Amino acid sequence: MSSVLPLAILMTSLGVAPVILMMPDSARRLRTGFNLAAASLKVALVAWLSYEVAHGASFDLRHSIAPGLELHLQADALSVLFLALSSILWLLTTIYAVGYLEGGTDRSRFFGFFSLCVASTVGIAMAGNLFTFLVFFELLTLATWPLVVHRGTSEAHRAGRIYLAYTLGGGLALTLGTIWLYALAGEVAFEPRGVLGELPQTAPLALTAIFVLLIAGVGVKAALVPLHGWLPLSMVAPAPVSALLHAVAVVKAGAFGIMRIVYDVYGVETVQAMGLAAPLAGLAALTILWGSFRALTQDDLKKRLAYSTVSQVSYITLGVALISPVAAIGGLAHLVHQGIMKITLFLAAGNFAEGEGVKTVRAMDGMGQRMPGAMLAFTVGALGMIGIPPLAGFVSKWYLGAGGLDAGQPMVIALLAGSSLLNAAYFLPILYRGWFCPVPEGATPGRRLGWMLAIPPATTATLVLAAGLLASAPFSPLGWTRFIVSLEYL
Amino acid sequence: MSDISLIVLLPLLAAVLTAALPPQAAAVGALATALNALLAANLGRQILQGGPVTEAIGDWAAPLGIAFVADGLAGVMLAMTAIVGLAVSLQAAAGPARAGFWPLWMATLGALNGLFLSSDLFNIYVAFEILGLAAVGLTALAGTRAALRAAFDYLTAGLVGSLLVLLGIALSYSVTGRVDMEAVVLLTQSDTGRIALALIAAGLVVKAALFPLHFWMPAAHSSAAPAASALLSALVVKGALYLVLRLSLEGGAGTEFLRNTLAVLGAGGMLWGAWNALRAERLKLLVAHSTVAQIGLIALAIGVAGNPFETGLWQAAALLMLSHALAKAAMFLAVGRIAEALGHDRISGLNREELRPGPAEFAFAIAAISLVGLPPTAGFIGKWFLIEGLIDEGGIHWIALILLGTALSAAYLSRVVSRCLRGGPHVAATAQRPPWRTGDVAALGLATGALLLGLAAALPITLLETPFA
Amino acid sequence: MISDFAFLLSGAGLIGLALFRLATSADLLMRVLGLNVLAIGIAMVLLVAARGAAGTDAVPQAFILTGIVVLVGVTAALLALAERVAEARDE
Amino acid sequence: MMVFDAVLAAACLVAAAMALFARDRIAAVAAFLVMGLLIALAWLRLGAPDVALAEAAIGAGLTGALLLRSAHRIPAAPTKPLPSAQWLGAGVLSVAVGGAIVWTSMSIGAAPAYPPLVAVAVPESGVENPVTAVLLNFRAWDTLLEIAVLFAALAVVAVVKPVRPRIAPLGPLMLPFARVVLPLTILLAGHLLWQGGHAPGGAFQAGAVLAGGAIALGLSGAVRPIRWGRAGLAWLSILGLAAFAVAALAAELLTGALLGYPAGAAKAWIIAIESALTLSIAATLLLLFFGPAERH
Repeated sequence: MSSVLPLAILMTSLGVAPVILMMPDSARRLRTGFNLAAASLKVALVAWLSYEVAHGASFDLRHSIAPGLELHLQADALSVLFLALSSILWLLTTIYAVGYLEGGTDRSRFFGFFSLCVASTVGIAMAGNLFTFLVFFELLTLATWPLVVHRGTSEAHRAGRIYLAYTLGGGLALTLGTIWLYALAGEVAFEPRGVLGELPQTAPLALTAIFVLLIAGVGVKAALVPLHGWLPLSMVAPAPVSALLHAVAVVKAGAFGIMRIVYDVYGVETVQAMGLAAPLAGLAALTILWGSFRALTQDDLKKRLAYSTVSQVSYITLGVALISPVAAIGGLAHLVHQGIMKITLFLAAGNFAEGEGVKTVRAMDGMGQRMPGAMLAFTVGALGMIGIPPLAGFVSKWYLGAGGLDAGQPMVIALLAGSSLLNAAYFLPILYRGWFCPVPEGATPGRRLGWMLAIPPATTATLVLAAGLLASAPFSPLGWTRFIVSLEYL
Repeated sequence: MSDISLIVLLPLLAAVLTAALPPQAAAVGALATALNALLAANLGRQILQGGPVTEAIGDWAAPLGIAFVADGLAGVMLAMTAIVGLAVSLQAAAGPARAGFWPLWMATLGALNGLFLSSDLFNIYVAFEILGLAAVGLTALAGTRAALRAAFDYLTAGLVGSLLVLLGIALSYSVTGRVDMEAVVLLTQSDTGRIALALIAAGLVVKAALFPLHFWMPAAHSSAAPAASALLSALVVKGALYLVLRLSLEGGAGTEFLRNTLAVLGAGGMLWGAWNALRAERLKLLVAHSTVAQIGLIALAIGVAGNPFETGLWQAAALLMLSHALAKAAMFLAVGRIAEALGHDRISGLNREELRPGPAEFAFAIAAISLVGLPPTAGFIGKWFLIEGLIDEGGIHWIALILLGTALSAAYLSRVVSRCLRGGPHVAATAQRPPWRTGDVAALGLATGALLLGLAAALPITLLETPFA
Repeated sequence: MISDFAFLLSGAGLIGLALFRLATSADLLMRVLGLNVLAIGIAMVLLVAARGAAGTDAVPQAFILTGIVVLVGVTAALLALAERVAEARDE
Repeated sequence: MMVFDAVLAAACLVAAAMALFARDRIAAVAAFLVMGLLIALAWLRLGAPDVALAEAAIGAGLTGALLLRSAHRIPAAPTKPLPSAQWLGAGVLSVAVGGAIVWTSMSIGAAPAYPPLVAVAVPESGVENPVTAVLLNFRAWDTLLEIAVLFAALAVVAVVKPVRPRIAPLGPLMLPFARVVLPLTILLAGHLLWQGGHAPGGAFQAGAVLAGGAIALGLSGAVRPIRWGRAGLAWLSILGLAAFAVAALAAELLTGALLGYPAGAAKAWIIAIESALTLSIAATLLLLFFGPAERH
């Protein structure tokens, strides 16, 4: 059983992708049924896996592909966190995407690559060593590209080119760093508190260079400034892509990579001792502020959300880089919290565009009357982002702030306060226009959206609320991250 | 009858049969390719189990006689030829019949098998002449003016190359008194011997289309018919590259001077080929220039291998050869199908409105992943071991060049793939996918093989690690 | 010995002449001629090397015989191609 | 004799230079033919009568005929003035390679490994002529591949489909000559083939003589080999490779070694293979000259 479950979780999307790709576009019912069945099965399997992991079971799947190179899938607490996030959101987004792409072209291709993306994310989550992580990380790059250019416009192709240049460039850095580390240390398995042994003493310079390469590699996907340029451009993709991939899969894969590198390859003590933590934290702080500033001036709704992503994802990096257990809890919890909040925002924004044709902040007037359900979900997400209690975002920010104090960095409080102010500054006007401005004259009533578009944002909004309210429950994201951190910091 | 005897003679007999019975040529050829694959697999199994297999022809011991040696490297090369051969035969057997294809392809197969197994330099020279002639015939098969001209230049260049090899062999005889593989290590021990070795290497550089002596190649590979291009690009140039690797292994540390040159030429080829591929306007030409770049990478890998007895870098080179063969053959077959469906192969016209992307485009994209060397392909594993070895040796500048080459290959291949991802407003609502053809199956099968080979890289690597005879 | 040396010089000279012609002529027929002269020069060098006290070594002689037959085959193919190239140019 | 050798060596060079640098193509081909004969003479002087015979029959004779056939069909390339750097580069390259060859060949190398081995092995080979023993026994695999080269060349020519040579009847004066030539060439070829076992000669020379005679007759218009037997020739041309390959495998069935002839029967095997090769080589060379297939 210990090797079958990870494989099953992987194959419920990796094995599904080629089948969907081969289906004719016209086989809508078959494709949708198959896709949703696989996604639901995956959620169930992940739930089972979480239960087992919480009770101390370990999972291992190894395949040697060359001497010294092993594909290794495993499931530790950190994996489960990311697995649960991506499998649940995959199910929801697939439902949404089926409704969203109704009548569009190339849907088999779309859903095939969509599954492939989730397969990569799942692989990243379960990667047991750096090599396996790299394999799925690169697969994610390739699988997302067709989705970015899905609309086929020249703008989409331009965004696709830039996306590919950034991510493949980052991939090269990550590859080089990985090979270098393998050359120095042999196989680099992910183990709590790092696997480098005596190397930090014997080869500090090389390890520093490798750290820079690895972080640069994953930093592209995590949209760390100055490697974030692809993210706002990629917003030309259809809404479900923006939602799942650019709020969850891709950027989270980057953030997750930073966690793995800091926690399970180098170990927090080594990162601290080598003086690498402070620059990383500084970079995260810079990204948080820069993203928020840029978000302020965006009129395009999705672009504003994209810059907000740039900013928010770095909360995770900050939590990791502060080298304090409390901050780590905040960062890890934010991995989940930011995911559910941002996907809520994107799905709602997608509904505004689909239902009323509204794509800019300026056109949001009266949205509370025009689409109350979507507006409500959007509001929950936005308030969560700002950090209003008792929503999910508040919990992460609280722990991050406390962690800053714990790490002896009171500046973090100032940073969080500043960032929250900026968050408020770019979200509140949208909420104000939506709820308090009248519906503009001559606005034609939009089309009614089906349940497939309405249910997913409602669900995720509920999750945002629940993650905040029930934060102290053992299976809440917060509870789970405490469990993880107890393993990383002893 | 031993597997070795059969694997060298079966294709030659099939060549005779296909020439004698044109109506049955496709059936005979396909059968021979299938048998060849079985023999190659069985030989590989024997090598894995019992180490290298040798056979003295006519029971005459070398150097007077000629010995066949099937070691791990030869086994991998035979398997590579067999796999690519299967796919190409499948495509050719199902495609429009071209008189003359089968005898030429069978002769190519026989020459390659003989070349990989032979341990005698003069014998290898003769095998090269069969290979060179058959390859030229495959080029000329297209029958167009460009193809004929390219075939003439190809034959001229190939003959210059093989005559340089022959000259080197003559001098090798003059210096060491013999021409079997044992002579190679003796050659590395004197200045005069090194001249002989350098002449052989120079000839092979021409035959392998290594920069800057690749001038004849893009025209030949891009003007031939798809099945022929696949054979030329995937297998024929590998014959010369294989011998370069073999000489470097046999010569050991003494071939340092050649390897250094090889690495520099390889790096040059990698960049020059990539640059031309970036600017190519026709798909076939892009793929042909990409071959120049990939050959450069392989030559670089052979060149930086240091003393082959001390490092495993040469295995990376062999792995890259294997991966390139599968991926490039897949790519040429796919390009053939794309051009057939669209009626042209202009890159700018790939996103045409009347047709939606089909399986051939998909095969191209998968093959591109292998060629760029992204995980989990065999190309990636090859590059991994190459870079890991270079880190150990401190060859940072080579790593930088390899990464640059990788980035460039991603750039020129994504030019095509992005147009294959056409959709949305560029495609008419009524546009149809081109129907499946056997050629698509062959291309897709090879491309998938190249992709999955990375997951099974342990097999070729174990084979390569079999000690030499 | 002196005879051998003369023939060696002759062989090397044939190779040099042929290479020079190949590098400077674009004429298809001249290229074919040049390649043939090059091969003959190589054979001459090999034959001189095969000379020994007990006569001429038989193995290199066999090599040259093989080489001559190979060369006539390649020459025939080259000329056939050259004729067709010329024909295609006329069309 | 030394002076003669030196003059001969120099004459080869002069003829080669004339062939390579002549303005007129026919003159160039003629010079090439002369060079071939001089080379054959030189190789006789170097103690290699087998090779000399082959060079005279194939290198000078057949190649010369092929070149004559093509000389008019391949138009001269317009002579563009080349940059002087190219002349200089070509000169430097030629001198460097030539010098390297002389230097390498002059240095004392290891003694050839083959003569003692050949001396021991010839009595077991079934033939007395060591060159034939090497070609058809010790290194018969080289020879088999060489036949495959001819096969491949023919396959290329079949793909390319050049124009058929024009046949110019030579008139009544030549007819008696032609009537003599055919039986004579067959006789000579048979003699060469048989002689190859113990003295210079063998399948290649014999095949070339046969082909040469047939080409001469064909061009004179006396016989029209193309009319009466292209199909037969085609079968004959692939017979050699087929027979050789089958024999190689059959020998392995009998003795366990590829191309290992059964003890005592080596001579019979070699003669049988050689006979097949002679006919096949003659047919192949003939088809290479006349073109293997009609153009459509």
